[in-house]
Amino acid sequence: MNVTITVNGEVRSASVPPETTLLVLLREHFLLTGAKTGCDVGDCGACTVIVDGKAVNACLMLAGQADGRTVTTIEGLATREGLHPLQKVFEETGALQCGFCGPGVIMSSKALLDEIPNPTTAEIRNALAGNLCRCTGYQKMIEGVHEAAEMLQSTTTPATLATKTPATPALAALPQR
Amino acid sequence: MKRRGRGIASMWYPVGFTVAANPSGAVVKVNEDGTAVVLTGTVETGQGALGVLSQIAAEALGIAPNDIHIVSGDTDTCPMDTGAIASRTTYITGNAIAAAAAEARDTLFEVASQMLGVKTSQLEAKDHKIQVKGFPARSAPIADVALRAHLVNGTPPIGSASWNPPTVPLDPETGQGKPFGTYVYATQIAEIDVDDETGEVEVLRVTASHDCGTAINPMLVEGQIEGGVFMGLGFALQEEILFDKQGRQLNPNLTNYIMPTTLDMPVVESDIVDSYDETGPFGAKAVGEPSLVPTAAAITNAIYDAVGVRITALPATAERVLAAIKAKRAMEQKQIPA
Amino acid sequence: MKPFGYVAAQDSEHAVALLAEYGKGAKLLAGGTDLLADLKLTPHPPPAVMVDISRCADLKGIAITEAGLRIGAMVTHSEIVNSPLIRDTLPALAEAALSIGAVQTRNLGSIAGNLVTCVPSMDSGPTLLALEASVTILGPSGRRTIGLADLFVGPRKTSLAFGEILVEIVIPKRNVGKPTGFQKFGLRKGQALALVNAAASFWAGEGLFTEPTIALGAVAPTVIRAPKAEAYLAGRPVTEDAMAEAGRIAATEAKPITDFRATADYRRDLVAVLVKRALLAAHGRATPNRKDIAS
Amino acid sequence: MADDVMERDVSVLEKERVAPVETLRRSDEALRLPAVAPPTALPLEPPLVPQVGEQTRAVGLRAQRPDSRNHGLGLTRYIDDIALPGMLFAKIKRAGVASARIVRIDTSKAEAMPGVKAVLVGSEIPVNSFGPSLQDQPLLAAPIVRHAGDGVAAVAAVTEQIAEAAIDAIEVEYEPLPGVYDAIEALKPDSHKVHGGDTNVYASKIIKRGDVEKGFAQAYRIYEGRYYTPGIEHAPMEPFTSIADWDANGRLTVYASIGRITLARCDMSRTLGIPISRIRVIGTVVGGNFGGKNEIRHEPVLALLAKKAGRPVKGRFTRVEEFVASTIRHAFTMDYKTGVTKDGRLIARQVRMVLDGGAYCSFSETTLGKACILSTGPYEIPNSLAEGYVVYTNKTTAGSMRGFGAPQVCFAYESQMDEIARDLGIDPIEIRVRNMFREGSISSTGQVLHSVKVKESLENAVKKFGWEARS
Repeated sequence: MNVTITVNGEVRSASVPPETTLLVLLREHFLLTGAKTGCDVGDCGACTVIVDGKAVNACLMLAGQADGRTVTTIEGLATREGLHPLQKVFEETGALQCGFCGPGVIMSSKALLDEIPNPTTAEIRNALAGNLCRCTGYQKMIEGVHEAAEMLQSTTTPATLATKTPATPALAALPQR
Repeated sequence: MKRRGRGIASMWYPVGFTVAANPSGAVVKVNEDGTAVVLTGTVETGQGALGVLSQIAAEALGIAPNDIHIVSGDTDTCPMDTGAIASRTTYITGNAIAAAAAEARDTLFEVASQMLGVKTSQLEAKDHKIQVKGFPARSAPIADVALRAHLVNGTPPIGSASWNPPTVPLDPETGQGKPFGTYVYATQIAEIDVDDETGEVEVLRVTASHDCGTAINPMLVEGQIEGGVFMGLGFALQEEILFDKQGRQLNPNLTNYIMPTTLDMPVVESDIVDSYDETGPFGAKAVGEPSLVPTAAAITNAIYDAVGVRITALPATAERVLAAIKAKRAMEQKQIPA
Repeated sequence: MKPFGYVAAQDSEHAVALLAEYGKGAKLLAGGTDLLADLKLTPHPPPAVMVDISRCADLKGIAITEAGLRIGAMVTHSEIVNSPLIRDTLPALAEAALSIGAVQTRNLGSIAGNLVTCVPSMDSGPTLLALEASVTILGPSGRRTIGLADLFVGPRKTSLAFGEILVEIVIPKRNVGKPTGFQKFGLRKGQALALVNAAASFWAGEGLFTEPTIALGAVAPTVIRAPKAEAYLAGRPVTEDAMAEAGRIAATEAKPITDFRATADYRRDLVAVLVKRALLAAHGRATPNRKDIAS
Repeated sequence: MADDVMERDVSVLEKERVAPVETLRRSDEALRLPAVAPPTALPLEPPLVPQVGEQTRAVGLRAQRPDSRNHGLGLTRYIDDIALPGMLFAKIKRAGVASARIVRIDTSKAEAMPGVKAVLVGSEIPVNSFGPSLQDQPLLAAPIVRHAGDGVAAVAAVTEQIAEAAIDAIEVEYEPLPGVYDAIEALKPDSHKVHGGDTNVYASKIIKRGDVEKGFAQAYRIYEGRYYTPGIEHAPMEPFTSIADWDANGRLTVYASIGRITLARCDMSRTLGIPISRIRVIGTVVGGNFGGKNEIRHEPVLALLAKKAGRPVKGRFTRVEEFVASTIRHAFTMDYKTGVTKDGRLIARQVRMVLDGGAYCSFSETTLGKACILSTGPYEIPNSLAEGYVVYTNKTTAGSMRGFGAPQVCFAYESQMDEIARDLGIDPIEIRVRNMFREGSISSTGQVLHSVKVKESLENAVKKFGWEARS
């Protein structure tokens, strides 16, 4: 079947078998190998990409389900002007070790910061609970998301802040399980 | 109701293989511009070894870590290395690289001694210069020295070395001997809450103080400690491969093999002990494996502190902790005279 | 994955038509979080064709209707978590949704997908059951509405006939705003499967348990109610002791199994604790005027 | 299964927008070219390149890792991100039974499948055994299966999907054998012997210092306890993956996410029966190791498949294989007996430990040795005796894992230390300080210790934590 997606700002098409997942489409057909195959069943989060603004497991979405949608992968985060603050902070603080989970962690963090520009630690932990990491103990990642949030806010003028989607009520407002 | 507890555990851990030879070789080539290439047979497995090894080479050559490029993990191009195992990279590969860098530096000293008119023994490599000890103003940029070595003197500064920690085999009857070059030490303290109705243990924070000799890169040492506590926490409370009666794994997937998520990890307070081991490169030892060793005992000791039950079989799942609490209550009720 | 075909349905009617067209070889694909993972792991042959209903606009939406609070079948767990309407009227539903998987799976997985897996440990089930939700089913012969309890037949088995799809979940108007608590216990805090989950709901007019309902997950072949515990509470003064006793009674109503995750005994212990805590959580939300607002 | 896939009636599928089963016919073996180039202009400014300037020290800097920028950009090339032209995909069929004899393997259906380029069974491997100390592990079981994760046959095909279908099409007939699934059971004389012979014990260790019996006789109190720790999976986020590629001169290049390339090369040379110098191993960036990627797993199998097919072959473990067909941490059963004086000094300790080694040796000997040596804890104990045994069982092979037995014995010795402190009414900090190694202390093996910092670590931790003594 033919699938057309907007990936990292470019419209791309591919003819793939229907059972092709978004992950395989990205990695094998578009050669965007940033998203990783860690478990292939939605447990590890190494394949996390952003589809229409939402972080999803690319291994659990069929390419056909992504047809017509907008996908952002780790390769689409940095611009010609430079690194995304998450990438900047993560590299400076050693937030990634082996780095295999990194693209997924960064994309989950990006989706969080798009939705909640100034998240609490609880919100960050909640947003990254679907990204397993065996190296770091998550600590420098969590600190890094805070730091990146500050960087993003300091570079955002109040006017552009106001045009952003209103922040959803903080998840932390719900009682802890 | 939640009950708070604290527990402590200390440990020791050796660096490198048990007696068996586990050498590392290294080649350091100083480029014409005073930067350097290091060849090592070890492989980056995520711990940041190549960064640490760059810093060791840079220190020995008096240049910056970013001036070093490492070529690694190729049996055709790299000298033999036993590999990323047994927390040996910083200590053993590091020693080999420091020695290889010193050899390359000696060539630079010979060239510089002609340029500066002093004996090689009076020279040191520092701040991207070869300079006279005690008279840093009398110096030559390392780039000039290197270029001269390559193109004028015809002595490209290349050093190679290998290192294997000295050991004494263990007596087969008694096990007496010197199995390792050196050891590292650590203490961790855990603070936890135990829910005495469900048995659930929540780790609130872990303080981890580790001796790793000189911390070549404290940021990476912290990373190892934080990751070690994570793995230790999984070992203490969650992780277990389960088998059925026919020897087949029951939970061979990340859905049912439970390891900590961000929501399960406490804050880790890292501390690096002031330490210097003269047998290691610039006083460094190791931190990779040891960081997970004491965590489980610190946590189970904290469980005892909180609810008075001793968990002797890991993992201390909520079910096991609750069972122990109930057994203790039953015992106490028996002991109360009617 | 093994080869299969794929076709996207435009709306629920189209989906029913496609199911009829492709017959037994067809399978509905909702969020895919369970189905695709299963397909990758199972040795069984895949369906011949996947009928993707995740894009059907008429299966979306959360709104108050004549009948009550309507949640479209394809509403994702994240949409429930973030719905101001649900957070305001039935925060326990949002808590239950938040306890499912992780952000990535909550963004994909749908409420109906969770219900029709019919696994006993589903986290959407207990709260909806405690709130006496009904489900609307669309099939070749039209629409029908059944109580949620009647959807659940057994582990991984629903009462949906072939060719039918679940289109919406409705919480009756009388229960919109009813104080409800949800509790879940898993082997870890993130990405946890429930060892036990429980929901409890009651009005606390005049300090008495009024219309109490209790539902339990992962302790029987399907999500179940705990009628004896409910009967014990009905009309009794709202006290913590009563909640604890209801928990103990509910534990006797549970029929848990022992598996590698936990023993039946431990699950029973958890039922007692979680029911009590769910009742406490509901009580925390009970305000005397709430019922008037809802009706 | 494969028949099912191949012969499925496709008429039902040939409807609008349904493009089914084409994969099996598709066989697009050509290398795909990139469709989307990353929009990042490289290198980024400011560059992460040599900067000449003042630099007083390199050691001690919180320096940025050289790989961190590529990590953050998703540009680090892990092995699964590498594809060679014409590369095939391999799958290994796992036994699924823990103890059996293979009576018959029929690979004919798999070989006949379109897209399948090579099939391999154990009998075709020149030297079908490997291991870092004992070479007791087959690459593909033949004819005895010793644990459920043992491979029994392998396939290389043009797609992963076809390879999967092909291993399903391989028929294996097993004769069930008795099995042993518990380390303590495995010690019994009448237990099933996993590797034949008269015992399942394949390594033992004694570390002995002083005279424990004398020590116990002098003790004020003696504490005894049994401690157990389970098997643990390394669970690196990157599954074990390798690529084998021959050149026309018969030189083999293996790309592998492996931490010990030199050992890997020796093992490959031995199993393939070719000189070490004809093999090049390129260790790719390892996506998490923790001891689980210290030795070969399937590389010679990939090499032989590649040789048969005349094309490079990649093999990537599924997450399930990562659990059942890699190694795990040894489960330990430890009996600790410790004699103490009235003021809490440890004067004698006897430790007996049994390690569940699983089906093959791997790094068991090293693990056992370290565990025995370290079993005293960081404490000076004049009389100590540690004896350890590692036994075969029909379970997943236990090998090296971060800590090599140290986490297991630390759990035991520090749990018991806590018990002793509480029983004697001594503060847990104080009892440790009284017994701890100091500069020049003698270890359990008689080694004189230098740069001993355990007391400092304890003091620092206590201070940082804010531990206050309770009365």
